[in-house]
Amino acid sequence: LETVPTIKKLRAYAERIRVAELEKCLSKMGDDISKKARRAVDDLSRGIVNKLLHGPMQHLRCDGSDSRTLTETLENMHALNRMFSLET
Amino acid sequence: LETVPTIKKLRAYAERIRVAELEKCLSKMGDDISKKARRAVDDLSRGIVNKLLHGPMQHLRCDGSDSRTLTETLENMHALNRMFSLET
Amino acid sequence: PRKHELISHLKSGKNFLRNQDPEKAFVEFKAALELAQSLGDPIEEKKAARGLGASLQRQGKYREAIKYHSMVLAISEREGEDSGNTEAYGAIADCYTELGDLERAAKFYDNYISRLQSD
Amino acid sequence: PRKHELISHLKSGKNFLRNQDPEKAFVEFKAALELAQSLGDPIEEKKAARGLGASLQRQGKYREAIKYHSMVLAISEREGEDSGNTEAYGAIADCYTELGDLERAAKFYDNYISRLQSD
Repeated sequence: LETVPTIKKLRAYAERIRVAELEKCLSKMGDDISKKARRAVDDLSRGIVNKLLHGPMQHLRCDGSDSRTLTETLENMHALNRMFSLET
Repeated sequence: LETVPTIKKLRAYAERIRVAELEKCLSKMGDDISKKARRAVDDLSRGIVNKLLHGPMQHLRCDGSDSRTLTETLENMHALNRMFSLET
Repeated sequence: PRKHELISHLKSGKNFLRNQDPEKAFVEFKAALELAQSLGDPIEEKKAARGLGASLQRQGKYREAIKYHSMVLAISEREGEDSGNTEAYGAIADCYTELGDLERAAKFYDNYISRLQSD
Repeated sequence: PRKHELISHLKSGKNFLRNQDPEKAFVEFKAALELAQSLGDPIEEKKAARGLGASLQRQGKYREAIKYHSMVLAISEREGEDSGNTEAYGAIADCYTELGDLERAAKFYDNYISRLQSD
């Protein structure tokens, strides 16, 4: 459970990047963009972020019954905190 | 230098996701997409991936003069290898 | 015409959120939710509910936010269409984390994580 | 007309790469490179050079691949416009990694990494 706040921070970190890049993209595309295209671009941004986060997120959530040990999960958390500066 | 192959594998991992999601997006948008829009969507996909990878990549490349220790860099590498299954 | 009004409330709500004004955003999303419900438009209904959840979260009203994010899950179940669920599970978990209920947060994150790889 | 031909070679090259046929992709990108050079079109010239590099990489010809990826950097310098450089630095580093020259790979990755946050 110690890793739960890291999940929240990592999600927020990635979401900030996603929204910033999405807005840049939409402003480049201009107002003449169809609803279908708008939706496809939004899905693209979510798809990339979600698929990239899947591995790290999964490795932050393994306790008890899982084969991965608690120590390893905590090491993953510390590495993610460092790499994404999540504790500042 | 031990971390160099991990950089390569992590890049390849993210690129596979980027290309797959980009192709899904382009096929949803259809053929009537302008060159400008095509470019904006490509930039979006690269922007998200590059900005998300920046932290981890930077933390795989710190030797000698840097304040981060070699031990920490290797721990980051092991965590990334685990989280993205880069050694399989 | 009313559909047009609905879209316009959603758009203003988003703009207020972007400009750090969650109170005004809440009012817009609330109007959008009522319109969407009376029009029977589940997709826009989910967007309004998500917006309400986000507005409350920004105000630190996590318990109320959970109510609206959960509404997204309920609409999905009612309609047999699960768009927006990944985000809703994640947002609910974020709220429980803020409330210090890590146990419950972990359960919602597990639902969130298990959906990250699907489309 | 020749510009049209150029675009069509680039497109075929990409398709061959996608369909795991790097030899045929190489031929297309080579034709595209020559056309781009004779038309004086640096943007398409970079795309062709990058395609040639990628085609050779897929064939395990890393030294030759480095030559073409480096061409992207040279064109950028010549034109004072650095689009495609991040990718080129990364690809050159990948090639040196494959060749076992980790020292040199690290230098190119450092250039790659320092550009990840810019647009």
